[in-house]
Amino acid sequence: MPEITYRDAVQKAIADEMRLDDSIVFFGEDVAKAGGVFKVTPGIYEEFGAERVRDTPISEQAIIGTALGAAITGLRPIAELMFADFIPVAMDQIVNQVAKYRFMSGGQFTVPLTIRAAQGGGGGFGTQHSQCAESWLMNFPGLKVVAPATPLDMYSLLRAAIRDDNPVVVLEHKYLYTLKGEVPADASPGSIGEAKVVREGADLTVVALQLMLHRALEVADKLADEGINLEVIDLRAVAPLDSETILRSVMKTNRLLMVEESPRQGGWGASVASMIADRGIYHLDAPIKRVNMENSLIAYSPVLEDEIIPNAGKIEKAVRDLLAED
Amino acid sequence: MPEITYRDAVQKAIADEMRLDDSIVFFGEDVAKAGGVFKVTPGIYEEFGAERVRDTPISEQAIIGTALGAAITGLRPIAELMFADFIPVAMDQIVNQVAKYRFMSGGQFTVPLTIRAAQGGGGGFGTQHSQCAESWLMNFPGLKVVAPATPLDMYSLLRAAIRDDNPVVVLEHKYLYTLKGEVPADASPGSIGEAKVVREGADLTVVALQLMLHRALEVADKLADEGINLEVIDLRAVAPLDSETILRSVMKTNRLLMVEESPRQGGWGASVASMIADRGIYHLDAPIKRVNMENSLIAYSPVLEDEIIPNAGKIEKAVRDLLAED
Amino acid sequence: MTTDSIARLDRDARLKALNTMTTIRLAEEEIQNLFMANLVRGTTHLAIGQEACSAGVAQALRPGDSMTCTYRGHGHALALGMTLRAMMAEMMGKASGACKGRGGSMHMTDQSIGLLGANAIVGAQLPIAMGAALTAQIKGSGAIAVVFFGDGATNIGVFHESLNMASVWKLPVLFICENNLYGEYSPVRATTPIDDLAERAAAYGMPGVIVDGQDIEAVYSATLAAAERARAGDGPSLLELKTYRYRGHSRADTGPYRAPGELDEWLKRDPIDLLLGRMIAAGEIDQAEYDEMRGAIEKAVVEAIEWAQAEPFPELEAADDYVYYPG
Amino acid sequence: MTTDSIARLDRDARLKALNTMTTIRLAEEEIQNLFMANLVRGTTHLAIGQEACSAGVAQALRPGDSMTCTYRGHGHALALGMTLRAMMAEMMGKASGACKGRGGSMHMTDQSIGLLGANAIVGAQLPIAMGAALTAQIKGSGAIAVVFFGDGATNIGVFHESLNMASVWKLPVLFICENNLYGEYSPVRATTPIDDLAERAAAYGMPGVIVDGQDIEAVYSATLAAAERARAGDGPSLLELKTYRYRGHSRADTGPYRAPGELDEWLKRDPIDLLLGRMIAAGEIDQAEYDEMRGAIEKAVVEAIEWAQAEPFPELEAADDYVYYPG
Ligand SMILES: Cc1ncc(C[n+]2csc(CCOP(=O)(O)OP(=O)(O)O)c2C)c(N)n1
Ligand SMILES: Cc1ncc(C[n+]2csc(CCOP(=O)(O)OP(=O)(O)O)c2C)c(N)n1
Ligand SMILES: [Mg+2]
Ligand SMILES: [Mg+2]
Repeated sequence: MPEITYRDAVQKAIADEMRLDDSIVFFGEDVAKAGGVFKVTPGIYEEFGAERVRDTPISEQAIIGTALGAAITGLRPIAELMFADFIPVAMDQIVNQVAKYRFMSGGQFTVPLTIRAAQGGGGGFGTQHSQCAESWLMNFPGLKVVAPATPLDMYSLLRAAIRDDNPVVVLEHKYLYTLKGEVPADASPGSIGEAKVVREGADLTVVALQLMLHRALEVADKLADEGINLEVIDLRAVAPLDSETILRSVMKTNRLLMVEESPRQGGWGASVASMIADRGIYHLDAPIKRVNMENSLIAYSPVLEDEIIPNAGKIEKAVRDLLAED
Repeated sequence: MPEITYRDAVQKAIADEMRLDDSIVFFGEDVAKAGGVFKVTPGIYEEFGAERVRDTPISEQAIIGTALGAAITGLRPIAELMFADFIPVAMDQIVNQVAKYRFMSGGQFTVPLTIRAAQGGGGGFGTQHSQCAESWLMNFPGLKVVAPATPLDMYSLLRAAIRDDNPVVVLEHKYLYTLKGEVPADASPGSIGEAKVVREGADLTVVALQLMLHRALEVADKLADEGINLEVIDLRAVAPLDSETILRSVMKTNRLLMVEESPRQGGWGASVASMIADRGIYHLDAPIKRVNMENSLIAYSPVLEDEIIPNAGKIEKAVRDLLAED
Repeated sequence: MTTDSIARLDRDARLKALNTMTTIRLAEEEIQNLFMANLVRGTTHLAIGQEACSAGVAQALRPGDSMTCTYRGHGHALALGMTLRAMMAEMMGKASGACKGRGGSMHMTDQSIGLLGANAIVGAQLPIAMGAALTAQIKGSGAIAVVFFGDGATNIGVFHESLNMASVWKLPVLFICENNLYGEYSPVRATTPIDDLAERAAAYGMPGVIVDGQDIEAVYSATLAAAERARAGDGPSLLELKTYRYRGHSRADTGPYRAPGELDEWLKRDPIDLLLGRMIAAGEIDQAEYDEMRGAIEKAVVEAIEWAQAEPFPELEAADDYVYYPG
Repeated sequence: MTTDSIARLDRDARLKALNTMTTIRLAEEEIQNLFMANLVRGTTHLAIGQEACSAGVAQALRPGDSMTCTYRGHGHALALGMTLRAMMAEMMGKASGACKGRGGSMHMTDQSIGLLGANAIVGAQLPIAMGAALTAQIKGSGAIAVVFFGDGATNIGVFHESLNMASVWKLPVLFICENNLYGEYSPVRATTPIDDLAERAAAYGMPGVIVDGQDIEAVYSATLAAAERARAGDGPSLLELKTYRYRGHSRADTGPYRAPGELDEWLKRDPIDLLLGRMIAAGEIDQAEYDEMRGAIEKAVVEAIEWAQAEPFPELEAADDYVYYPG
């Protein structure tokens, strides 16, 4: 089975879908001729041409609005916003227009629109180029929000997003672009809104996504040597939120920890915690804990950045604390 | 003691502070000559003049950015964004600039900036003029977010916001503007980030704010006749979030219900639930419940709007369900 | 644009124009009554006085073209062909409304006639129209998109991004500014440092055309010319229609900010009177015939309102329908 | 602006200009080395080739004036007077950096010299400078604010809102566009449908001035004239400085999108060479004297880097300092 990078999985998903469906168009800043600032989309412009693949001016609102208008009139656009930090620049278009368009029209339109952006800290990009967006974007019904952690999920969920008749924001974690993994040649589009148990275990459920998922798995590996068995769930999407998979796991492990690359206030882990505190409370043997950025912002300085974004050490400590509860 | 409306409380807070501090300036669309589209700020322009009180073009980004630049150079601006639904139009300025400015500069600047906006549904304004903003705004450390429910709180918290050396978003609920209440002539600025137990009771804690607070109180009144005693907490601010007051109450009542004029996913109630599921779980005798808009959007049709926004009937049912748990 | 270059309409087309403008006028007067009587919750924004703008542009369009507009959109919807019933039912939040009651006065939308939506966020509808134009361009359909917005909207960021990107991509879209001299309660000169908003077109390398927005034939001609240009692949234009709204900004506004005498001046150039006078002078219609037309329209408006009043509200169980496409 | 209207600087001022430009050039070369050697994490954006812009504008300012700029802001910071040590320590995320390590290469900020911040969101710094201008206007301080941005930034919404509102309010602010022909990898002509960005000033009723951005005396003169206008209460101006960046957009970009020969053409009009040549011709300096100046600067740069390398990182316990003002 071929191993490809998470970066190439994005490229392949777009190219594969564009080959199958002429109505797909792709645009954003420097995505065409230059192949993207993260070099994620090389070859797309060359293969599909200047009509369907376009560079835009630096105009995030026009990019999203135009994509929306195209989506409701017969095209299936993929719009790139480069860094997820630029989502706020187009926020009205995303949350007041894209998310609400089908609803406001009483179902006259579908909005088959994919919005891509790269997110995440850890690279010394500073406060305005490092944040994750899923926690705030989940506040807007009408949007689906996907955050894949592996090349295979990136490939299959991006394909699913492109095919979805709802607007889907696909968040790519910058520091996973070089991650390699198997993507079978016949991998089919995934199902948006399904979390996945990526490691089974009986002692405690850890829910995470993207970079934090990999850090959680690292901790799970380490603790397994001591006979501590973590069940690790890759949330994969925050909207829709897959309550059932998490609930089922908590019913088994009776302990829940979230690991988030987000501030504590409003983070997606709060919504998961709230759901379990409602539907799963009688299954809990311990408090629901969350490891996150507290209410800090991401600093430029490498030592501060590494301190602010949850690392394996902090995750391990939280796990041990939680297992010590009774 | 004089009774004034919630609307007049806003006006009075601004005027009283502007009289005390020459560095306060106030601007926004139609706030000066016309006294605001909600007629909240009449007389301010007349009293303080065209230098300090200004109408702006329809340019939300420029409004907030200019206010930020003024705040870091010695003024103390109050910027109005009219409907909270327009906050996303200026979202980059609010979340990437205003919220981060002090941090990015390593503390060189303080940002004594107040952003006002009117929010809330129930008036037939449709999907793009009815939403509440506190749940998404709490995702951005650096901001304080206040949502007062009474004339007195509006007065004292708005004064506190204006005096605060941090950026504070003050959300005014449109359907409380005509609410009357006592505001003593010597009412002093409030303390941002303190929730308030507005009704004591032993059976169940209800946390709410703004319009939902009043609906919760209505239910509390009704149930009191049956000997059911709700403890009702007015959250008042979502950032900072006052964990201690809620925790103390839950330790007494052992039951927690949130009433939110927000979608379920990401709503502020999730952050409160998460906090209690962490720090207060051993005090709970029942699941943590939330009454909210589920994951719906606000429709124009009056019957749908009234169905989507939590009403007394739904709150009462949730209370009874929760009290039936054991 | 000089008067000479205005293409005069033939009698049938003029009758159609007159009918459309009168329909808009009478429908909006009734709508205002509904709101003032609190028979409808919420707010409404009337374009009474501006009828030549929506009617003139719509008359220059072809089937397959599309349109976005603002919360002040009843006229645009009716001009494009929305039925009075679909509109009135929507206004009342009924299940049989154009948007099944989800939209309301500010969000008139009708896919079947190419009305892609009225928007309540100033400026947000501009790039949405561009998307329709992009679809037309890519599919080579020959269709165009038009987008209406006000003078106040020319100061918001998305206006700028839209005109620039539309020009770079040579999209077949017409940017139609109805300069009615006020954005809410602010006169355009207090918020905008130039006299003619059409001047802004130069910043985007596109034609900017000043048009008499009270003369439906002027609006029609200018639109037709710009549409031809767009259909030929030569890109977008900005049209500034000089016009005036007789009523307040929204439901409750009485217009205290108006310059004294200003309204009266504009009333002298009422778009309906202007066309009617021209037609009477040309012997194309007489007053009695017009009164008859008007009477029939008034009847249709009242009938639509009564019908809508009797229609059912949406089912409560359907409250979250259309948030997501279920497929 | 014609060559005649360029105010020539006297020898001292020219020496200062030469020193500033050389400092920027050498500091940025060392910064690039640090990043390429992975001694510093993250990315950096160099303005090598554009030194006359930042240095020329800064030299025309007065104490009390303020400035905002972009992620490509080392030159602006140094020109305004940030010390090499404060900058290098910030670049390395050290506690003694200008922003105590919170900002980094893209966020050079120094309140003490009026540098209100470099911004990593395209266009966001425009209204922030306007706020400083508003403060000056209200306090009657006579100060102005300047804001730098690139050609690409003239297509983003906030650019438009800013120029319009600044003009309406007659704010003492100078909008300074460094047109270096590219926004990232996109040539300006691919994203902007007009030739001279200064033309956009007309849409806001303000002067738009085209300036030779390689000639520091031209930049200085144009800035001074616009500043005088602003200080007199006559409002903002837009200056378009025609310039070029020799290096890639950011750390890793090698510039494959450049037109062939383009870089060579621009190298012939290097801003440092241009001024140096003029001074040598005027007998104001000789090559040996300049080499000495350059040597001293190089030494200071290296010293600052070494000093910064030895400085401590911020304390971990202070990770959330400065999120809120604690008072
Ligand atoms: C982004 C945004 N800001 C503010 C408003 C409030 N608002 C509604 S209409 C309006 C005035 C618009 O004026 P103009 O563009 O001239 O259109 P007109 O109403 O005159 O047709 C304003 C400020 C809004 N709806 N959206
Ligand atoms: C809102 C926003 N969109 C996109 C980017 C990514 N980006 C960073 S620099 C840049 C190009 C800016 O070009 P220009 O304004 O010409 O400035 P230059 O880099 O040439 O100095 C882009 C697109 C950003 N930082 N912010
Ligand atoms: Mg107007
Ligand atoms: Mg550039």
